[in-house]
Amino acid sequence: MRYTPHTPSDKEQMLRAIGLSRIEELVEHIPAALREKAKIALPEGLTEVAVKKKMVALAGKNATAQDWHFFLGGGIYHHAIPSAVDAIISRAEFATSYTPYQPEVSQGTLTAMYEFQTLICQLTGMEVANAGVYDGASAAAEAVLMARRVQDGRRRILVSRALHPQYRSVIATYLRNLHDLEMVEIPFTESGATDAEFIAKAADDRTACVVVGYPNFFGVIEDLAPLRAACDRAGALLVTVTTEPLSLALLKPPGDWGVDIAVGEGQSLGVPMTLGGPGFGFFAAQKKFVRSLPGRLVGETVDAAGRRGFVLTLSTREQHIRREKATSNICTSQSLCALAATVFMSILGKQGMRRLAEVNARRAHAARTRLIQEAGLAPVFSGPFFNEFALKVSGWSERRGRFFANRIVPGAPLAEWYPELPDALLICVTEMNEEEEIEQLVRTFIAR
Amino acid sequence: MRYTPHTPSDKEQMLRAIGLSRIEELVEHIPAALREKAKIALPEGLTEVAVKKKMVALAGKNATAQDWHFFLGGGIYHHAIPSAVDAIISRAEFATSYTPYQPEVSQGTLTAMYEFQTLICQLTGMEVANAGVYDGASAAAEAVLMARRVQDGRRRILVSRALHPQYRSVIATYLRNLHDLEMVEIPFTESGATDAEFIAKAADDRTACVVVGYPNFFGVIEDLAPLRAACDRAGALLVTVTTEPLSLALLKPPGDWGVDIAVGEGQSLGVPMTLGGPGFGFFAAQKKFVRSLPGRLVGETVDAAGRRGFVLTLSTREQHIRREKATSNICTSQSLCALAATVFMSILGKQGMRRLAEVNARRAHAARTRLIQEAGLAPVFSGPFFNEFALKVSGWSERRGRFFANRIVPGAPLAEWYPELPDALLICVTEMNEEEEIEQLVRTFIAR
Amino acid sequence: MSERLSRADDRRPKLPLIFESGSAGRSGFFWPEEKGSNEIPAALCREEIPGFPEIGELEVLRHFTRLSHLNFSIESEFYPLGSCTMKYNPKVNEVVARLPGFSLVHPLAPPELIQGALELLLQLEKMLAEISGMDAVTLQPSAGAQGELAGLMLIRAYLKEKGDARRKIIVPDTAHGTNPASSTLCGYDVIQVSSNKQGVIEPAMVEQVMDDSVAALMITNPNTLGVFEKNIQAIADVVHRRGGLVYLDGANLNALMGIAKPGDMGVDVLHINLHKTFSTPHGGGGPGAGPVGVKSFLRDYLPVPRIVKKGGDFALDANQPKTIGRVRSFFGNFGILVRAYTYIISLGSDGLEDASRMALLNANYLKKKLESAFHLPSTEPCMHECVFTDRYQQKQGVSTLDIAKRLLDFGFHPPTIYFPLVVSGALMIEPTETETRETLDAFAEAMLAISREAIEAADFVKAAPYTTPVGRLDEARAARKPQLRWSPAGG
Amino acid sequence: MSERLSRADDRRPKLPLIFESGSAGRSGFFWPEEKGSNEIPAALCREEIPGFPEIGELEVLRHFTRLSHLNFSIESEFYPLGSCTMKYNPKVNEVVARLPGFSLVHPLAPPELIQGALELLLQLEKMLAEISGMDAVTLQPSAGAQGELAGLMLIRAYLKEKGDARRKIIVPDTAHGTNPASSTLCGYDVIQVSSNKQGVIEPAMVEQVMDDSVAALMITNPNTLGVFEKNIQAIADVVHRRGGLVYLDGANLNALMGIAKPGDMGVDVLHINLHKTFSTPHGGGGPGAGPVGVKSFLRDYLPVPRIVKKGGDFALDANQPKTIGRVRSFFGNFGILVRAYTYIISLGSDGLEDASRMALLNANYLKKKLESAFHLPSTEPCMHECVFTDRYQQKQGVSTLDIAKRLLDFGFHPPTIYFPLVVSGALMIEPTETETRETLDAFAEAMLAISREAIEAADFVKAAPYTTPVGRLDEARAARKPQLRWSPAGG
Ligand SMILES: Cc1ncc(COP(=O)(O)O)c(C=O)c1O
Ligand SMILES: Cc1ncc(COP(=O)(O)O)c(C=O)c1O
Repeated sequence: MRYTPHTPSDKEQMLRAIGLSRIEELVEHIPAALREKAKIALPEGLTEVAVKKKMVALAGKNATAQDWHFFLGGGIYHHAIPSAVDAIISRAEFATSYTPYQPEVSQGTLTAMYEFQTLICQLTGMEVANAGVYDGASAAAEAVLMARRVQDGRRRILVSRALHPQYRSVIATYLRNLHDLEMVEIPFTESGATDAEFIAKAADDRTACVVVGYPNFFGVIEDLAPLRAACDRAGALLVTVTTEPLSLALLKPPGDWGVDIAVGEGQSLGVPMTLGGPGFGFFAAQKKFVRSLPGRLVGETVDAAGRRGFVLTLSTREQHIRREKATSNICTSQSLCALAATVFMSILGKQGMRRLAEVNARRAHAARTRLIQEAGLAPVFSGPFFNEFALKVSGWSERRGRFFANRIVPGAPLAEWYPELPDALLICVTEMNEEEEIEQLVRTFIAR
Repeated sequence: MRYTPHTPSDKEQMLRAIGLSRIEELVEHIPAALREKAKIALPEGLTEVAVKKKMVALAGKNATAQDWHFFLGGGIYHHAIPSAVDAIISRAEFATSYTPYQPEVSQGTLTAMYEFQTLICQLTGMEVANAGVYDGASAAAEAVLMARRVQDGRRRILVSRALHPQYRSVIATYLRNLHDLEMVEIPFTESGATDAEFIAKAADDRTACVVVGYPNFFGVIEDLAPLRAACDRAGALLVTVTTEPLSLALLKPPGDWGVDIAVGEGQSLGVPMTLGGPGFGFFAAQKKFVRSLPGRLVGETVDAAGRRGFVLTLSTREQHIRREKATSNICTSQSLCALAATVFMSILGKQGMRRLAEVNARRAHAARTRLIQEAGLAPVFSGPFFNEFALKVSGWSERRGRFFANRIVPGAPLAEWYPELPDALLICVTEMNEEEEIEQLVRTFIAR
Repeated sequence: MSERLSRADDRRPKLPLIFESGSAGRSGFFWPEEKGSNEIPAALCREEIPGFPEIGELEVLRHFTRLSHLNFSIESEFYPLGSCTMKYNPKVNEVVARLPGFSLVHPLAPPELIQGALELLLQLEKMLAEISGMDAVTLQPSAGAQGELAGLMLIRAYLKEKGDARRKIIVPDTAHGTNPASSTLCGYDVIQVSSNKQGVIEPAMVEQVMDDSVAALMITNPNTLGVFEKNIQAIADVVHRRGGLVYLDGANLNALMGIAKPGDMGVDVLHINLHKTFSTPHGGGGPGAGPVGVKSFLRDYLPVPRIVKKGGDFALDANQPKTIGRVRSFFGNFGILVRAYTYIISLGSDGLEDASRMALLNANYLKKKLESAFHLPSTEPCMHECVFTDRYQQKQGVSTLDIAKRLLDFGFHPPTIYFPLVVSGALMIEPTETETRETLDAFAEAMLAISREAIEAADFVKAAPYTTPVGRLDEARAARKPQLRWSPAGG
Repeated sequence: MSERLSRADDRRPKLPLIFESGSAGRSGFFWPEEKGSNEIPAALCREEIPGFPEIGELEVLRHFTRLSHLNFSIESEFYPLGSCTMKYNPKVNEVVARLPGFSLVHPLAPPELIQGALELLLQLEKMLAEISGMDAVTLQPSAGAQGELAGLMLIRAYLKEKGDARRKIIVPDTAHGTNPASSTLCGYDVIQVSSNKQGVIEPAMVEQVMDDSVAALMITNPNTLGVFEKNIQAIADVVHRRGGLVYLDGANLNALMGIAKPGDMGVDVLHINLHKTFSTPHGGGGPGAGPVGVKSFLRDYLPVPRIVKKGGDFALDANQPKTIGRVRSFFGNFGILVRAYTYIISLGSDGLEDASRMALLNANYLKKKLESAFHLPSTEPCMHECVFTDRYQQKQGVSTLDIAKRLLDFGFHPPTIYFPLVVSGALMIEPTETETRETLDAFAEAMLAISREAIEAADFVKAAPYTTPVGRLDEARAARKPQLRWSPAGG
């Protein structure tokens, strides 16, 4: 393919206008030594037909949720997405516009971002939210960095071991080079919850914040009351990280627990799994922190005629103005995915979000009960959960073959991240896992 | 699913406004006897997820051009369609608007229709074209009816036996009830072309028109000169029907042959095969017949400010004005498919259309030669062809199994429509049939 | 963004036609030259197509995207076009119809390779029969009008078979133009029967014109005034007694689902517009689909091939001696049939019954809101649509056309205007069931505002619209010297 | 159709927010109630979400369709936003990215079930390495800025390993804001080096600030004036001689494909913005992707997991002792990577080389057309973009902002304005290679018309735009008392 519209005569006329005769003259000011080595050793271009064929073949080598029974969560969730969502985000006016630097011709994007910020505030129960960041992991890291900003002098970060392991490693990566910061891991109890007593002891006046998953990586819903209390005593901020925001349509939202910064991954709200990206990170906080927020913020204002309009605002926080003093380096974010979530939440609305969350919880609870009672699997944790849970599955490496033969992926082994949990499988059940699938899952576990 | 937005309180308020208390009161004026039997015995509604799953399963039971090697033409062709085409026709502004009765808010559709009419004129070499009709078959029937209108008194229609058999039967169906019309079949010669001598004899002053395929159903390109001459002598109109309009980017267009009415099926110009529909019929003619044309016509005009605009015009031909005296009964047509063709022809343009036609012709000719020379198949006809041709394949019913096992459908047996051609297979080769496919086709024929 | 009013301060370029832009030799399509040659004699070949577009892919997309911004559509505006049932066209239908298993299927593939398609078609026939109360259905017709033609052909073939060739079709004066047009196309003479002051057909009137030269009566129910023909059974009896058949124009089936089945009204043949009642998109004028349903005595006359189930397999049966033959190629507008099928299983019996009831609720609600300011020609209870006239506004010289054009400035698509013909200055409003109470309220307010404007500023209304890409266009000029194609000459 | 200027004759309703329409209890989602119950303690649960939308599917579609009409976008307008490379985003990429085999794949599925995805990722790493002249690539970073951060972390880890912890990064004054911001985020102090009058960095200047406390120099090439840093190799030598590394901001790679490889310029680390050079859509602000390429000596420090080929199979290797760790979850923005991969195989080596050359041709052509009326701060030859200023127009008090706003009335998106910061009143124009000569001509005419308007009617220009849905918005007010969310109170 070629997407360059230049005909030979176009080129010739344009060159003549510039005062040149050959295209190569455009690059002759570049050192010859560089130009000589610049040829690209890749195959020639293909027709669109050949491209599609090649890509269909590649795609065909992946197991999809359409042909397989996935009981996989762990930060990425397979949920119902109304076709209307893709219809909207496919519209060129949204998909092929840039970050809305010219508000007069970007009210579509800006209005949607303002609606997004509002929806995130409502979902999390927080006072302010930005227009989104890269993903849940970087959102968690940004939250820690923000805690450091607003809590200056405090150099200690307590992070729950029950927080998504990839998020913990991203936080660690972000902190590693900020020599002055120390990251302390909080253990979890046999309920699968973060150890509140440990926090009570460890949190002190050097502690900037405490970071926990809500629900956490094991699917367990943390009781945030004792954590909030411990943070209050220590003057530390409480940060929650949610990887399954659908749960917040059912669970007491972070804001109601008095959380200071509530962040998470938004993929589960209308974005296909897509091997884990793109999704988007959401970032909400208490109003008093607004000027320390990372990322973009859209605010309401008016034009000379008094018409309501929306603009990017408080940008003095941002890199393009503040440069090295910015609250974050983020520029291009994940707008279109945030738009997908905005459309998704708008369609489901108050009742639909609640219903979908209820269906997830009930179906997951019923499945766990069956796996324990009928397949005799032992629970790993005792804490309350939303739509995922860990069960003991011994000899997974021998058994997995049988499951895959039935096109079932029953869960994700926790051992990779938790050597202390060698036989644990993290199992997720959503509304997309039908009766029969769960039946099959149970039967396959029984048949050993 | 439900697409009705009414909440219980909406219903209540609305009923109150109307002065009713129950929905059923809205229908109480309808005879009870009818209402009692009105319940619909169908399953309950499904979620969008369940619907998609069910439809994916149904779709999975069909052999597609993606997984199979089709060498099928016969009126429906598998061609490259730039993704941009679907991107445009998916836009709600085009897909969910009605026939443009209010031109001030339909200039998008009307302008595109005007461009479509122009493209059809250019492609066929004719002077005027309408905005499209249902399909190639009804276009052929409408052409015959139009010939009858402009040739009144003449009651005889000569139709080539080499015209698409389904089109012939549709013409027959349309004519059957117009008692005064007689349809005479013109035989074809061993070249696969329509018998010009027969026409020379049969065409007389009772003959309204002569209808031939161009190219015809056997893929053969008719030499229209003798037909034109015969028609001139008899004062009959010459009507061509094209099922593969891509060929007109390479072949001498009907207009250049002096054809009076040129119609055909447009599917091959940017519309997926979709089991044969929807596509669209195109309908072009000489200018002098413009007021006898069936279907919609878009014309250029201006508004009070002198701005160019487009409107449906000459509608006194149409049913909504003329009622029983209309030139046709057509109302809803196939606009969106005509739009697809407009986008398709715009993207390919002058060079692309020519290139694609050339590729089809060359590939088909090369394939035919190999099948004859390497697989030893005998040609059925000797006439020139574009991208499909008939070859002798004996014992098809025994052999088909082997082909299907290799996911090859080598062609369509002609016997169903032509008992006189018991062993003939109509084979179509387009740009979508790659080197390897043709290789496989040849090998499978050899392996007997 | 859309091109709107051109004003001094508005310097956005006028939209050129695709023929008016581009550069010689440009194309958006890339395909390597094919080796070899073709053996087509030069005498049969042409040069490159003169005047054809020479533009790139991005330019094409921009052109048509900008054009799209000049349209009103269901997804951006309320579109209460009477008799057209502009309901929401569900997105999931579009996704499903694009599955390769439906879109990349060839009609000449042997039946064993298209079992899924045949299963869908046979099931859809059954579903439509159940909803309409008929015994058998053909899915071949491309739209309602072709369905009418096919239906009349069935009647003709049946009567002929009985050796009772008849020459006439009775068509009410309220009928859609396609009814008489289809009758003529089928070789029949049309006799018009007038509706009464309420727009309803009375058995007595039919009695007068019904004789044994009449093949059938074509009736629309609810009729084009949105009124249920309550005498339909009595009327059917009249027709049947004289050996005629009853054809129902099913364009308004959206008013009847789960409320009354045409099959129970004495109807022998009907067509259904899937692009109305069954939510397939109108596409700016199609494609749609016009399946025809019949009572069992007409089954043998249906177009071929018929889809049949043999054991577990689906097959095609073209061997129907009495068939009228084909009315179109292949299987009809399959892609549209897939959408309608998807819609029906999505809603299910409960959803379909709800849809018709909400369609009635919306129409009656709007009727109530508007009757204070607009004249109602019929006081009969309305079904899914209601018809008003411009009688009151005419006092100020403001016509239905003016009202329609002014509505555009309020961001609403106008109702169907000047139809049915029996109502002078008709404004035919069909809100459909997928609209909200708030939208209906806003539309009613607009209509009332216009009726006030008609009194306070008639001339202002008569010069509308003001906010559209172009103003009222000179249709007379367009028809006088038709300019039907672009040509380099210009114009 | 779009909502534009509100005028007396324009009665189209203002667009409400999704929170301002709807009806209590309405939803566009349907799912039967699930039997059973959940065992979550009531104390951990909430009520339905207060204030959440209650609207139906059609209303939602109408709302966002109308919103879409308020945007400029590549597919409806020319969008010459400097440094952003707003080239055509091919439709085929969108189709491919939506294949179930890519979109319905779970990142925690075992490697044997995602071989196609891993193959694509490994191949894309190789392709990007070849195009940029680097030895190894990571695809994890979500965008350019995260790529910068990752790249600096690699440098830091490498130096640390060598026991040579350094504290500073040299950043030119022409650099994009993300460069200094990323440096700080990585724990470095930023020292700014100024470009010369031509906007170019001179080795001598780097010499002055380069010492063994400097970890690296971040340089953009072509720089943000669209000028090729011809001394880059000499500069790299200076940095290397003092034990520092060279980081290249690859945002402008679209100027270099097949022309010069950063890997040959002495660059040790770079990032690439796939949403610029590799045509993935900007989406109104992402998602994008910012892969990082390195020379072999930095390979061991790349984020984990690495994709490796073992025999015929693709596998994940997280066992990299020297790795900086993860910079984000899972595999990065896979859906974007699929689009970029599709773009690269579509164009191929020949197409990519052509793309960069045509990007240069378009930029130089525009530069030529505009230099008579607009001030050029740098006379160096330009690459893929050129920077002008408002110096001439300032004489009439017309600023870059005014010119930008007035361009909107001509139907063009403005260039990037007031960046780079070193150029006062910068107008940074990047046409990209996918635009036609005719479009460039029309844009140039608009710019020249505005420069004439600036002389003849400065105030008129300063009050622009006139044709947009809203006029200039009060940004000060927005920042003074931030209203960042809708609330029932209203606001
Ligand atoms: C009452 C009535 N009958 C028949 C038709 C014709 O149907 P179609 O447009 O599908 O051919 C219509 C369409 O507007 C109609 O409203
Ligand atoms: C020169 C330059 N560097 C870095 C960036 C940041 O890249 P991203 O927006 O992908 O984070 C940009 C984006 O505008 C840029 O233009």
